[in-house]
Amino acid sequence: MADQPQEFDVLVLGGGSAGYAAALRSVQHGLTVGLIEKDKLGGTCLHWGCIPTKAYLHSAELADEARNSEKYGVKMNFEGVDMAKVREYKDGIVAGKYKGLSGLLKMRKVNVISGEGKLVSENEIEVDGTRYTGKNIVLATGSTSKTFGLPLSKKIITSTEALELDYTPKSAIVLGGGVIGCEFASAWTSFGTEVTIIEGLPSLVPNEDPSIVKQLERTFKKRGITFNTGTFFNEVKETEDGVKVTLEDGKTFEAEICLVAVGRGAVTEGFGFEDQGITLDRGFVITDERLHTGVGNIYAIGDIVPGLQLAHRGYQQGIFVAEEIAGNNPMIVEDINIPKVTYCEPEIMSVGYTQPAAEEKYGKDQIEITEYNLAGNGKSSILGTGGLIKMVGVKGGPIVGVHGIGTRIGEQVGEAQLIVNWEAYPEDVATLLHAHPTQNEAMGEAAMALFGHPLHG
Amino acid sequence: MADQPQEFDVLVLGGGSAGYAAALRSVQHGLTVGLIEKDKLGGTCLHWGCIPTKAYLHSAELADEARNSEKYGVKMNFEGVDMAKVREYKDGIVAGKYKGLSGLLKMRKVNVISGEGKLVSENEIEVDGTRYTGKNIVLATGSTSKTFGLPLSKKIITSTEALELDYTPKSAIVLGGGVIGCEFASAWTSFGTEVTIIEGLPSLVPNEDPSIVKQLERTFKKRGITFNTGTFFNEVKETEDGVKVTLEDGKTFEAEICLVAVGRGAVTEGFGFEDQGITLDRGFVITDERLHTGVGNIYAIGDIVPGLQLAHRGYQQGIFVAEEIAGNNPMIVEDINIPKVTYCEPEIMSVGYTQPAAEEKYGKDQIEITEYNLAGNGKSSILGTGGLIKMVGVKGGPIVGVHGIGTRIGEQVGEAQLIVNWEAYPEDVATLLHAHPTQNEAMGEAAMALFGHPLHG
Amino acid sequence: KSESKAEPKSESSDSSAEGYVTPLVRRLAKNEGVDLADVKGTGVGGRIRKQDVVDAAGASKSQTES
Ligand SMILES: Cc1cc2nc3c(=O)[nH]c(=O)nc-3n(C[C@H](O)[C@H](O)[C@H](O)COP(=O)(O)OP(=O)(O)OC[C@H]3O[C@@H](n4cnc5c(N)ncnc54)[C@H](O)[C@@H]3O)c2cc1C
Ligand SMILES: Cc1cc2nc3c(=O)[nH]c(=O)nc-3n(C[C@H](O)[C@H](O)[C@H](O)COP(=O)(O)OP(=O)(O)OC[C@H]3O[C@@H](n4cnc5c(N)ncnc54)[C@H](O)[C@@H]3O)c2cc1C
Repeated sequence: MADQPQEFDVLVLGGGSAGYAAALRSVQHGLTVGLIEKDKLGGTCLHWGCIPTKAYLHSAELADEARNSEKYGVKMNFEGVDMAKVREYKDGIVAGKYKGLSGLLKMRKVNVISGEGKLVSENEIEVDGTRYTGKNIVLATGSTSKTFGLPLSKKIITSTEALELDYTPKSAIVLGGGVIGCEFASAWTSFGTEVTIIEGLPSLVPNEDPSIVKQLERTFKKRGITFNTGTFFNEVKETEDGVKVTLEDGKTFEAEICLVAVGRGAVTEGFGFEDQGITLDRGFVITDERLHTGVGNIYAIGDIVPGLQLAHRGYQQGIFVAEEIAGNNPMIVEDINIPKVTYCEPEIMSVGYTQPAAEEKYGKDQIEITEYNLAGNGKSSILGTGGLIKMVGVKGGPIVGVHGIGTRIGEQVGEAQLIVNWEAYPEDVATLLHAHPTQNEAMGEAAMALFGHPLHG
Repeated sequence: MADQPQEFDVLVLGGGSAGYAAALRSVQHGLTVGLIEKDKLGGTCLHWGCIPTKAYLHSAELADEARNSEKYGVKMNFEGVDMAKVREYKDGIVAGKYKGLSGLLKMRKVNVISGEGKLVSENEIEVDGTRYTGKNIVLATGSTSKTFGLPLSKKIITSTEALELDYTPKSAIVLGGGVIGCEFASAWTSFGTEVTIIEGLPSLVPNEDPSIVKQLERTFKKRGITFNTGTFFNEVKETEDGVKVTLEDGKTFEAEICLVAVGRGAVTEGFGFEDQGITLDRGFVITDERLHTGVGNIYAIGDIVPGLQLAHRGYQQGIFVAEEIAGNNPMIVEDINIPKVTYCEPEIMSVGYTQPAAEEKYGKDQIEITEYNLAGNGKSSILGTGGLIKMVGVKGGPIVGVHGIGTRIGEQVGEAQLIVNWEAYPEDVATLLHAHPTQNEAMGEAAMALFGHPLHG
Repeated sequence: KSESKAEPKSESSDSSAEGYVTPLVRRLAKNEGVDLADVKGTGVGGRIRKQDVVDAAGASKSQTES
């Protein structure tokens, strides 16, 4: 590392989604960039998050399809899932993307600095005894699974270990019915595991619109997924042949393994942030709405900033900060306008306000909603999926929320995102007939219904 | 039929996509409607077009996935495709939709008149000896396969017969490499048939952007689909054990069956159109840009109007005419702005100008393009698909064309449609980070690249 | 692969100090013959919204009528 430069226009701490996006956009503006990473470029998302889980969920989809293929005229003998093989497939995908990302950073001339960095002054980060200077510093140290002091073991695991299993557990308890919990519950069920979800809040995916929640719970039940909502857990411990979870009301559940998916906390301890005057709140870095920490030229992005913990929010914030540093006065995209997908079966997508949130913001009598049932959508019938598209509009005004649930429905989030972010009125969408027969048509039908003139339905 | 009314505000001839959409929207505006159908409500699309072909293509997808599932850790023995069973599944889907549509028309109080109608005056249609009057008349008699006088038989068939096969042919020649030809070629290949496509024009799907064509041809080749382009056929005849096709250059091809998919002609003969002064051109009804025939209050919609032959264009035109009759001065959606999907494997989607068309319209130096390779898209890698998203923009102006190819890429057409129809600039899309990891992300990446700042790539 | 080296375009930056209008607003303004530079935005941070353009179009119409 002798001829590695030590002074940069932008010095980024953490090479996950948020950090590398800030780095890449900064070099595009002609700035010199140092990117400090202690583990693997790509961070959580690439190695232990988005990408590996979606590989598992694709194998899960194939297993479900194999079980049901008979009625589609496709004859086969389904013999089960080989977890070690699924893992191998996942590893291959991750390795390919990792290589691509490393190559991209190199090609774009981002200076990657390996090691753990510590903020030692307003414009310096120390890595293994060397001090690197940044005219601007961007903190992007990410997040890790919360465990509330649970005794992690071979049988009580987080998502990271769950992605390394080489066998299919007979039964599993999933602690937490949020996005990550529901995705694992869904995949494992498809693989043949008997799954029970424990969620302390009153429902699964509690941040979603109530209509979506209802449909998810109904479908999960049909799939044979058990869940207990509304009571928090009290204790998790290993037994001789598995794990035992006790809830606050004394109810107990037993299974072969337990996945702890009760949220992710910021990784901000021990890196000198507070020593430099940066404000932390429960571990998260507090910034202004333009992601400035209030200290020197230090910004924070990604999962360490309170709000949605999503890779593309990390990209968004990384790019935002790079543009801000370059003096381009970028537009703020609020969390409410960021698209969200949960990749369980059935998939969930959403952007903008849920019905209750919109009612609270605009007043109950100012809101109109429509729910288009996928039973009326040809392509969904062909795929064999139910579900719905729900749109939430301000009366006489724009569509402020779009929500959907159903097999493969996640891909509709792009159109939903444009509708909400561009403040489209129902008629703006309704006048554009959508391609037949696609699932996408359901978006058009929902908009037509909200406009007052449904076509099919 | 004694108490069936015989006078209507709107009288529609033909109950396919176009006709029933006009009927449904008209009743929504409080108009009385008669809808004349000689065969089955829903027309080509529901019974012999969009819906049944997409059911076949879904079975095809399942068969492909079954063949390749091993590497995803899903163990199974693929034993082949049972065509009779596929047909049964297809029939079930069609029956369900047919029931839904019939119920909807009844519920909305559209008066359905069964029988073949003949235009006998500017405002009258005769059905089985009864004259029905419409203050406005809408012609929507649809289209049928062109056969150029080929000797149709058990072995030389059109798409309609192809959808009724109860066996998997060992080999097939598909005459015509357009949308319908490519969809059947794709499905049959997945079912195990050895397919050869004969296309007279220089390439498959000749209306698509050249980059898309190249990718499709490359992937079809990899899938083992043979094709011969650039020479028209001269003769098709049955042999003892199959069919034989001779091209204009003397080359011959043999196979078990031959699908004739060389375009669709308008169904307008013998219904009195010309007698009432309506202009036909090669069978198609000529209208002004507001779909008026120039005679009385007679409009024409759907496949009988020259241009794209698509179900949702039929809906669009049906709704347009209903709004026009209701006096609402609807907006014209030009064919170029209508989304198109070809559902073969890999799928194709497009809306707006191809690169050559844009260059011709705006000038070569006024156009900029970007091609985002799906190799960089995480979800596509997970699905195991290559492909690309191509965007065509006017320099300093809006995106005027969006094209894509890859497994499942058809569902991206909704976002593409909004981009092109709403005249979005690259930066409008580029500033909205797309959900990770979706195929939809590739749309965002393409827009970022067109804007000059790619993220991954 | 096309390396489009275009600088960030500022086509819409003349429309308001805030510099951001949605494509729908821009298209509507074009169709209604409204110059976005003359429109005062009522959205978040002075952002011009659809209703602002509709109002501006209405105002200029009633002006020419009177
Ligand atoms: C199981 C799971 C599934 C998920 N699925 C999705 C999904 O489908 N879609 C989605 O959008 N999001 C998903 N997420 C969330 C997503 O992974 C995160 O939002 C995203 O990774 C956050 O990016 P980041 O850059 O802020 O942090 P991280 O990705 O955590 O990256 C932080 C990086 O900083 C490094 N680092 C930390 N401290 C230091 C230091 N002091 N010195 C040097 N390096 C340091 C770390 O090693 C790490 O590489 C998922 C997460 C999990 C756990
Ligand atoms: C194999 C195939 C696949 C296709 N796939 C797709 C696709 O995926 N997506 C897509 O958008 N499009 C697709 N199409 C095209 C689509 O089917 C047509 O564009 C659409 O059906 C046109 O609708 P229409 O109402 O104009 O005509 P039609 O659907 O043909 O309907 C016309 C109706 O009028 C009736 N009729 C005719 N004459 C009379 C008369 N004199 N009296 C009474 N009734 C009469 C007919 O019986 C018929 O029901 C496909 C077509 C085929 C053949």
